[in-house]
Amino acid sequence: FAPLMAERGRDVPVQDVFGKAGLRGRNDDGSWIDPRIPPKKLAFIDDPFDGWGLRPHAFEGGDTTANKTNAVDRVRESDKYTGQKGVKVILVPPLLPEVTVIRAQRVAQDGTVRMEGINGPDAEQAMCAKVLIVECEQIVPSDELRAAPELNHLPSHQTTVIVEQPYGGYPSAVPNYYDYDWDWWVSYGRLNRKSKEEVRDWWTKHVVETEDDWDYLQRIVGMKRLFELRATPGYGYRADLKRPM
Amino acid sequence: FAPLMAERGRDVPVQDVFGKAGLRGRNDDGSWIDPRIPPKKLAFIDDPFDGWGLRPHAFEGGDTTANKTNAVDRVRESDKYTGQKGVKVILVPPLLPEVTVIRAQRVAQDGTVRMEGINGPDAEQAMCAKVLIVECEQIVPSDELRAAPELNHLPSHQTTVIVEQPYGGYPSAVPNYYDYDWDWWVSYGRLNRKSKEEVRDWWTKHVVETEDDWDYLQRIVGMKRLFELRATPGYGYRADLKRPM
Amino acid sequence: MEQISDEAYDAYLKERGLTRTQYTSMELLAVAAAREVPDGAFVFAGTGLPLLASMLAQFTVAPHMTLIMEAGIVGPRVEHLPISVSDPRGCLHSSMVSNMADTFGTTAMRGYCTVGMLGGAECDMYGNLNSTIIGGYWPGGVSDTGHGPQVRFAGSGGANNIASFADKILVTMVQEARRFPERVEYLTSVAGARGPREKGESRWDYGLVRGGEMVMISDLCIMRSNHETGLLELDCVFPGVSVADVVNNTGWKLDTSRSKEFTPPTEEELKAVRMLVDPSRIYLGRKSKREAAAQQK
Amino acid sequence: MEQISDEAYDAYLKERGLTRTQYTSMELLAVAAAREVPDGAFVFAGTGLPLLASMLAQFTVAPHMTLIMEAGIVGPRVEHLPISVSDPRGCLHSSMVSNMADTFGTTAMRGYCTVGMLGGAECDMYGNLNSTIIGGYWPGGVSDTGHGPQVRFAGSGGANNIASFADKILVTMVQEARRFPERVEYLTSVAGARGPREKGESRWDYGLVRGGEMVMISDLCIMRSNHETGLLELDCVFPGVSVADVVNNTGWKLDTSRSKEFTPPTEEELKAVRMLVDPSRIYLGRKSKREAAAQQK
Repeated sequence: FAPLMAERGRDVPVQDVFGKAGLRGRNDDGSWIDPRIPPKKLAFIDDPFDGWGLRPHAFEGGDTTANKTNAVDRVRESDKYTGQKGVKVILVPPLLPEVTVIRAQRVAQDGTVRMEGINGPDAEQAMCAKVLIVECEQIVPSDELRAAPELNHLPSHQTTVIVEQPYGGYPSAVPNYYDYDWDWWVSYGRLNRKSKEEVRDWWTKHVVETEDDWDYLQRIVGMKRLFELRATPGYGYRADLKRPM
Repeated sequence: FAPLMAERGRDVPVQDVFGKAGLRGRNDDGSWIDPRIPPKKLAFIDDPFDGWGLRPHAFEGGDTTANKTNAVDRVRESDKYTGQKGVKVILVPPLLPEVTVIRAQRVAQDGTVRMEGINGPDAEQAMCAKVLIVECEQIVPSDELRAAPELNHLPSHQTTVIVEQPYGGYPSAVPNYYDYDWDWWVSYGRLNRKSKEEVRDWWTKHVVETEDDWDYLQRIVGMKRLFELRATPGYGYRADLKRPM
Repeated sequence: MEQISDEAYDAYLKERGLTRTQYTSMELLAVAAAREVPDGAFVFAGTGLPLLASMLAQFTVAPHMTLIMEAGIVGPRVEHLPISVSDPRGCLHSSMVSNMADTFGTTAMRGYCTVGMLGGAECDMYGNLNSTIIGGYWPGGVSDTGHGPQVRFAGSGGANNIASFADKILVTMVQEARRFPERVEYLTSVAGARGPREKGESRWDYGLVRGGEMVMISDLCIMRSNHETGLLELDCVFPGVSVADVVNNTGWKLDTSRSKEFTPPTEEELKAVRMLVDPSRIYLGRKSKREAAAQQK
Repeated sequence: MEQISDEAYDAYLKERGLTRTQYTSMELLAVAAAREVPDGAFVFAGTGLPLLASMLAQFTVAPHMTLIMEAGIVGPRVEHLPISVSDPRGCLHSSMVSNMADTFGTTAMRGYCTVGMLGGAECDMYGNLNSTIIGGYWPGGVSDTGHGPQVRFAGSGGANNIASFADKILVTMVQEARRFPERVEYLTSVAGARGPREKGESRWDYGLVRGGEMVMISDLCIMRSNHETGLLELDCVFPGVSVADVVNNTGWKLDTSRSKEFTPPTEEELKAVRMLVDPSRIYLGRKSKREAAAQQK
């Protein structure tokens, strides 16, 4: 829990899509109406520790944080959310997705996952899922990733399915392997401002008329372009990638 | 927060050392009695999500977790802790230590910290402190650790003081550098069952009469022993270390 | 900066049709925002103009600042301008790359989020930002009006969190009266005071323990939040803009009594933003709607 | 196992004064505990006998189990017996080494803690464990009695969490009547049913949503928790031990009506625990108090 009202998306969270659709909570028999949707969007409670832990904290001699503002005394005067004066805490239910799909550079044969570069929310999203599908550039022997287990992000048992799909992240970037295809994104952005016919033609050529990912990469993208995107050692991306607007 | 009553040390936490000593909470002027000791040991609340998220979860078709027992319906019948029937949640205040001391293999000149092998609670303990002292085997150029930032555990700004102290973890182990000194621990264990005189002599010789850490390592431990403890590549510890009882 | 020769800069200027002293709207915004970054700050920046301005600050007024991106990046030494928070260019030579949960839950909560750099589609008199929708929240199928929003934007992303955690919030926007209403239609991020304290509508009343200092850098002017009233007030107008221009493009009765002059971008600032931050002019090459409209006339 | 030659094993036996069929108390405990591990289990083990038994299980009845240690280790392939949770031997070739918070907060909470292996200083009729103190909690300076505890143990460590999260708990202890009281003096870990359900004193009443299946493996016998009453009952006695021996060393009225025979350790099991798990006999070489006392007589 966070002793700040920061995780709201909106400061008073009035919009509840699932609630409006009647998908929250339990049926009469006690089962969840939808076992993937939590009973509430969130909950407010009075902070049982009265703002303890807010940084900068009232250490004797001051705190070493960079933040300087601390209006906890003002917050303590407010009775918003719960009707009681004092610091409030917001509680958020855990996510329980049925399926998570992530991409990693390397996955071991036993399912151990190692991600390189930015991983954002990927490890957390992966662990909470019922089924985890991991796409990767390369399946490697388990010993390769088990030689330095502290560098791994997910243990073997978490992975349900491994999909080996080199260049499968194209046209996005996969750190240390290849960069995003700048030209693709620019042209795709422009495409979406064109006529319906042109958009339809594009989708026909790129998706309908390609047999599979390999056919798409081979015929539409081409090996030359794929190799132009290979990451520059020491950068993780293609340092000299041209990015014209 | 955890929807289990697991973080208690005791299932009904009746022992409150700080509380007994009168160190919790606020003075009349609103300041904390002790700014390092939280106002409560912990707090119980009624789970606003009624056990949502407990694994194995009631997905349609079942969950993929290894755990099979789920007695949430029995828990829901109980009114322990809060007087209300339902699943309870325990909230624990954050730790706010004034000083944390950790050991890492390498720290960069800018304060960036990378730990190898087991790090247990070290990163969390480090980040919450007001002052962080990092002991290390070696101070290295910042570029060395910044070349692969996803392998680092603490950003540079978190570190207050760096202490370069090779073999400073002796007689404990520092993964990939050296193993623990088995013989030292066995003899230390035996020492503590000996007479007061023998214990006093040991402390005099090892601590009082040694000038500093270097003197201790040089004269009492000896380079030969230190080199016997060097980690075996691929193991992180000394694979052929003799460990007689 | 020393490493960039006059020859290289002159060639760049010639190729792009620029001069050493004239500047575009984007360049002006970047320079004005960068100047607001205190040295030593921990700057949470989104991509686009916020990132551009933070990088410029690092090369000019705030060499000791730490750039933080919500994907988990702390303190990078960027060489090539990232175009999103997941661009691998963003983590080059950073001190740590952790994850999104730790960036807000640990780095920001712990006390290392002093400046937030944000954008928005609407900004109101109390510094509330809307980056979610215009014209009703619900899609047509379930809305009471029978139709969906006119525009749906990308949403908060990390903006709400950054606005909640930071001591000081810098916002860059293109200024038009309809984008600067008295009250935003949808409150995505509480960047400023939120509302009047005497009515119990301030950010503190709603539980935010930090912040309240907001600076709006539009393409016309700079506004600052008044610490007493919480309202955004005119701080200075940009060269070539009149106070009346600003008032006409503001949807509330703007206090202009403390308006000052703005020091135009220096040659050094322009050289840095052009040669060190965005040499490909990925963002600098963009024209504001006002510029585009002016060009068409 | 195949890789260990008869010659090597014979040499080991000779050097240590052991035989292929006879076994020590520690070896018996390790074998009996290992047999209780279901294949495919996720086993949280503390160091000492619990770790020894888990490793043996991996080499015998549960080749597909995953060993987890609270310091953050998941699924190691241990070659050298670790002597503590922070021994680097414990993480050799593991699938992941994360940290302590994630091990309980993510791995165990997520549903990957099926078997817990614990020890204790006291165990009561409902399977509650005390590994904290004997003789009063408070130190002499602040206690009501004016004196501190007789013994202060290492405390819970991860034991309370493991006991709370696991489906099945295995506990190994040396059995004496004073260590098996009706009620533990201090409740460190709720390994079993905790108390009678009809009085609202069960583990579920106190909020634990998993577990309730406890197996006590002492140096005299095996006890199991009765699913109806929650009480530990005699399951089998070890070779050379009588039911009366067990009853005399139990502080409550033990139900012995369902007592069965125990199959002694096989030669294969003994070879595995000796040659693969603890060849240096770091733990196997220890004598229980009972053995030590018997030797002195």
